[in-house]
Amino acid sequence: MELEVRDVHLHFGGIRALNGVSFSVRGPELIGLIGPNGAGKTTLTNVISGVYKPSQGAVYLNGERISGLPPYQIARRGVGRTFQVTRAFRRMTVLENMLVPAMALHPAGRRQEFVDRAHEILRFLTMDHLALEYARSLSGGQQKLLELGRLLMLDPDLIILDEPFAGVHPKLRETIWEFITTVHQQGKAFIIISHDMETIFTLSQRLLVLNFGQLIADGPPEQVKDDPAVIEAYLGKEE
Amino acid sequence: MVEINLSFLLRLLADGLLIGFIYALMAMGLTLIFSVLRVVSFAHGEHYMIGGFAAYYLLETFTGLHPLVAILLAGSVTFAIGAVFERIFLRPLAEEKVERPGEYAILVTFGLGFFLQYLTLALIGPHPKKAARYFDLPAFELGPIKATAATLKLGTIPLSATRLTAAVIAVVLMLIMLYLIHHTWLGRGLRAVSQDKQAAAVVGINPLRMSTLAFGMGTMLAGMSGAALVPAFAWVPAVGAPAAVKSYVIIVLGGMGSIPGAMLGGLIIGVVEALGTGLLPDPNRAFAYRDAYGMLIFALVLLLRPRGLFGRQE
Amino acid sequence: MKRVDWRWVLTGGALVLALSAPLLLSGYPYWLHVAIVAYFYAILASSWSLLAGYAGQFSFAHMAFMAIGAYGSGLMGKYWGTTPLTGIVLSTLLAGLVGLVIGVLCLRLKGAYLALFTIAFSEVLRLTLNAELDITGGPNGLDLAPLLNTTSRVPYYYLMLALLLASLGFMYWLAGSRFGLFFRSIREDEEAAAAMGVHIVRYKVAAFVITAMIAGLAGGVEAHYIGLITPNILILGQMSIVIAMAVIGGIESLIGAAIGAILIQFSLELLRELGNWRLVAFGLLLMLTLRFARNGLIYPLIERLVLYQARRAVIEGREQKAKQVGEGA
Amino acid sequence: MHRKQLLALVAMAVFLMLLAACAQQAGTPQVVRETVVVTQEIEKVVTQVVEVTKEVERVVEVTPVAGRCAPTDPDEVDKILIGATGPLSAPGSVVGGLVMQWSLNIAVKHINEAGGVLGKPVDLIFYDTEGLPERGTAVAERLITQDCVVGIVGEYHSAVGLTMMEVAHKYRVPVVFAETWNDKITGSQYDEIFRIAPTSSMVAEADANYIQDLGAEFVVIVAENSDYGVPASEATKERLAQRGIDSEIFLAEIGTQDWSPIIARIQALDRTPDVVLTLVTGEASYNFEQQAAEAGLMPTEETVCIANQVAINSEEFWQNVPDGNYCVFRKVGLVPALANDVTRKFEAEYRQQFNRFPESYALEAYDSLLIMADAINRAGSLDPDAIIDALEETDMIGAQGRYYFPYGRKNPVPPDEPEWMWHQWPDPAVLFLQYFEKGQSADEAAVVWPEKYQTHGTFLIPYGTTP
Repeated sequence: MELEVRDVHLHFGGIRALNGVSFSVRGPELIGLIGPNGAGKTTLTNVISGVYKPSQGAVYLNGERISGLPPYQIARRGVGRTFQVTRAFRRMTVLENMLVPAMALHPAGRRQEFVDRAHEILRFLTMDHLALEYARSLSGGQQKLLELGRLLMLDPDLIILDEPFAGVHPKLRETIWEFITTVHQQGKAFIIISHDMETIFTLSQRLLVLNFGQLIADGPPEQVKDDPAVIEAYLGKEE
Repeated sequence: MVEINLSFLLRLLADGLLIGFIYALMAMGLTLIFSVLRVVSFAHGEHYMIGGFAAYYLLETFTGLHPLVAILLAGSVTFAIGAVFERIFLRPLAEEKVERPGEYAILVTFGLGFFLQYLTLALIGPHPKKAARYFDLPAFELGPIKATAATLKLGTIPLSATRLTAAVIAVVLMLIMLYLIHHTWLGRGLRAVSQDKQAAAVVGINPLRMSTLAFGMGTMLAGMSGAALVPAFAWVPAVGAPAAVKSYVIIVLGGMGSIPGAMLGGLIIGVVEALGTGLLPDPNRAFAYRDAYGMLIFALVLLLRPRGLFGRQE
Repeated sequence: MKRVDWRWVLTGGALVLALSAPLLLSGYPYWLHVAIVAYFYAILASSWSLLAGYAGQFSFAHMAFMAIGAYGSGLMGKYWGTTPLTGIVLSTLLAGLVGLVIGVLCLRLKGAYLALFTIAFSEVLRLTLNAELDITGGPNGLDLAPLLNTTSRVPYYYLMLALLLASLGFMYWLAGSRFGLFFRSIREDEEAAAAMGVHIVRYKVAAFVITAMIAGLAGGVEAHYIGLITPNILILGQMSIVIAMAVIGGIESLIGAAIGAILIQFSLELLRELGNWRLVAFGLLLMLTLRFARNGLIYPLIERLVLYQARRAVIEGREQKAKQVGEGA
Repeated sequence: MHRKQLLALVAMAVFLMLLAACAQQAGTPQVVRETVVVTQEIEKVVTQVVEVTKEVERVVEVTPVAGRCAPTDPDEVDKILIGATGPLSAPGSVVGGLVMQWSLNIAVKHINEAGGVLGKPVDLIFYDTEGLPERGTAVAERLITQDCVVGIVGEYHSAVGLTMMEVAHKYRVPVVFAETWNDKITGSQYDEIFRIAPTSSMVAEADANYIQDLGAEFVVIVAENSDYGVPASEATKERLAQRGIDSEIFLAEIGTQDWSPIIARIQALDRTPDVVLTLVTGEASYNFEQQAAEAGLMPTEETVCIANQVAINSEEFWQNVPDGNYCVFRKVGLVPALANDVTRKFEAEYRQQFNRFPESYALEAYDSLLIMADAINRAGSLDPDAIIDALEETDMIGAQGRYYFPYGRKNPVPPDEPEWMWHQWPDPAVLFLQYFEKGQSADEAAVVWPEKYQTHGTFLIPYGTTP
């Protein structure tokens, strides 16, 4: 898996949300994406997953240009994502939620195989007993897990998680942490957006820092931690 | 053959503008509701219809009642209907207790319209009613300007007194509304809720009360448009539907939730309809498709610029 | 002990009742007619509930697709001399084609915008049918040749019942397939569905095309049965009746909407003496249903009667699984 | 598994049903005929064994469709059931239907006060047809096969009448239409169909004659785009052309509110019309007339206003068209000078109950039931053939004058008469009246046409003058 973001700009009217962002992901890296509020993190996610088309620049996946493709095509090519606010299909059962990506990905596949696989993943997420419940009756944390489960059914090479730890019970945080590390060990790349500095610095192998739509740092956590540009972005310039 | 000359064009324009002011007033109510509740009321035409009947029956029952008072009272009647309906049926929406708020709002207001129309029909029957002219024009002649009780004639352009009155009432009401919205505590509350419900609640505005008020005021404006027009058109329970459809066209054109948009949109639709009907070569087709001109604009706006002329980016 | 499976008993009972209705109603051709019209509305209400309840597309153009089916077939018969059967087949395809166009145009429209756009489409179609009277007969309506060479109602009854069952069967199959799954995921969250790899454009448009074809087919058959179609069928009031049927029956249940339509059609006929008051009551019922019974009035009954055992099985299965999990830990 | 079985079951049922539908189709006519004979036989065996052979013969000869359930023997019933229809909800003309329903109820009261029909009270079943042709089919079917009525009266809309008459013909049930003008209704020459309203052609002829007598050269016809307005405007235009009078038609949708663009177009024509003829009904006609008056199109010194016949309801007219003074309007049915005792009795009752002027269709609806009752009385039976025979021999005084049907089964329509003269009352009078003082009632309005009934000795009271 190789993702390359090449000089991406995005303007909304007069606002420059992204301003020449370039980086690449090679192989199963575990990347943290941080930056102050309004830095463009979610926007960047939306560009990679195809929700927005960059005004300039492009995104390549395994050498193929994917920017400009509709989101579902990008998803099928192996980029999975979650949303900042949980977006489970609320009035569908947990199992049905899980079947959506699988059936979208394999039009000719057999339903029973997907059901078996879904149960397997649900067991892994310790929520197999909820398979026939409606998603809306799950707790917020369970819905978050469900979203991760859906991602596994899609079986992407690159997983982008938008704030996976925000507002989550400590016990659930552990489960999510475990999920990320386990799945990462199975050979998937991650880009994780988080405000939780401590977690993200411990978890990720590489950090990307965005500020005002520009990438101001890219490197291992310990190096980024001491980067003056990053400190300035977070603490503000001292006059 | 119709000769297209300047005076014919001016006449179409005048007709269109006159009716456009009334369209605008009605659409203003709809857009006010939308801006605060994020709901398009599909019962708007029925409030308009009820406003007209209320004014008619008030004037019938209390002889000597001033027409302007009747309009205000008719507005209060529809305000009450709107507020009660909002309280019972839309409150769960404001409290975010409804699963799919958009669809629920469409269907429940649609049901209200259906209910009100047939209720009126069952109660007062189908016979057309019409209030007497609110104000007779003083008869005078001044060069090319000539007035009789029913008509003001500017050269070759006749303006009906009832419509002129309705247009003036519409303009005055719109100005009052603009003042209310921009210069009073109430207006600030409404605007705050329309922009950010949570933020408004934090600064001590009760968004639920504002929703009720906004819906009531929206239906009140519809009712007052009806009351202003009941001397101009024969009034029957089905009178609301075409008027409502025009309001929908106008708010989409002007941008949902935008008050200046509704005002300008009303005038544009009035003029487009008048010009379309006046200028298309085959008179019968021109007239038969009259409601379609607005619809065409509407479809184009929805497809090309969904937020309308003044709408906010959603 | 083997329990009686109420699902089979009820389905079987309803089928036997429906099949034997012409015998039971043999002295009452009028009620047979009401039944035919009720089935027609049942097809419309259930296909609308597929579009609105399943796929989340609150379109007000359903009667317009129906009218395209009816007028299409009538006009082809009038100008090209097609037989009613050919006409119905072709106009069903035509309705699907128009559904495709409307579906594509409506891709970006949601909620009230979609409702307003489809109202506008339906109104423009009505105005056109009214205005082009040299072609369509205008408000006088368009005469259509009878579909079946018979003076009896019975064949039409079976035809419409067959159509209802076939379309319900087809829609249930569809709802149980990937189509249903994707329709619902789009209804719930379009963006999330796209992120899960669902081709939302294709399935949204498919929802329009499929339901438009079902409505068009029903319209064609109904129009050839009545022998006349007028643009008045397109007034908003008619569409609101279909919507009310679906809502009262249960907007997210195909069978609920169909049964709702049949019951409402019969009760509107039974209460005809009440004149407009019955519509007043009907409007009130619609509002109260929406407010206090979001799943409609019929569907919860079906659920209680028919799905009781299914749910029972689910609960038992769940308890067992919970036990296993407990033992595992 | 269950799902698949269910689907298979449904598929099988569908297949069987389609098969049944096709099989039924092939064998239908014979089946129906047999059914009729059998049911009739059973009925008759129970009551009157002797009648059987005769009854069966008749059935085979005429072969009406099974389902008609009205008894033919008046001794079997304790009341005489008669069906009636009219529009009571939109898109129908609700006013028309309501007025007809009121009038029919008065007719029932009067008939029963006078001893009923064949010594039994009359009972009326009135259904709403909504102005929808398909409703006409359904409602006629319900009256005939469900409620077992012996005859049907009333109806307002021609489009509905056209579908109802097919059902009545199918089941052989006599109908007296009160207010449907379409030529084709009696033009069908069905045994069962009678009409006391004028035909469109008769009305168009009268309009053209009056306009000719006014000396007009150019006429604007404003018509509603409906089963009434379109054929009426075309028929009038054709007849005006025969008389060398130019005319132009403007069509508008039923219920139009704002007429200003069409009025602007009429006023922008290169000729000023001598007459504007309004072939628009209901509130839309009032809207047009008032707006035309405000815009100075009509009535003026140059242009005669011919308002729609609904203007006869003077109270409603003056409320809705306050500036419509000097408008002429057509009145169909009764010449005021010829009002008789029946008219006066009905009118008194109607005014007392509803505080309204009885429109022509009120009188027509009232009379349609009187005629039906009279025919059943004379037939002495509820047998449709006997009733039809009796209807053909009608000669009675109703609220609108003397009724008779010159042409029918015994006396076919001669080739030089139009075919719609079949079972058609030939004498519905078409008058033109004119308001000449604001607030005038229809009784006070001047009769201006035809010449022999003129009250003020003129075809038109000139605009702005007092006679």
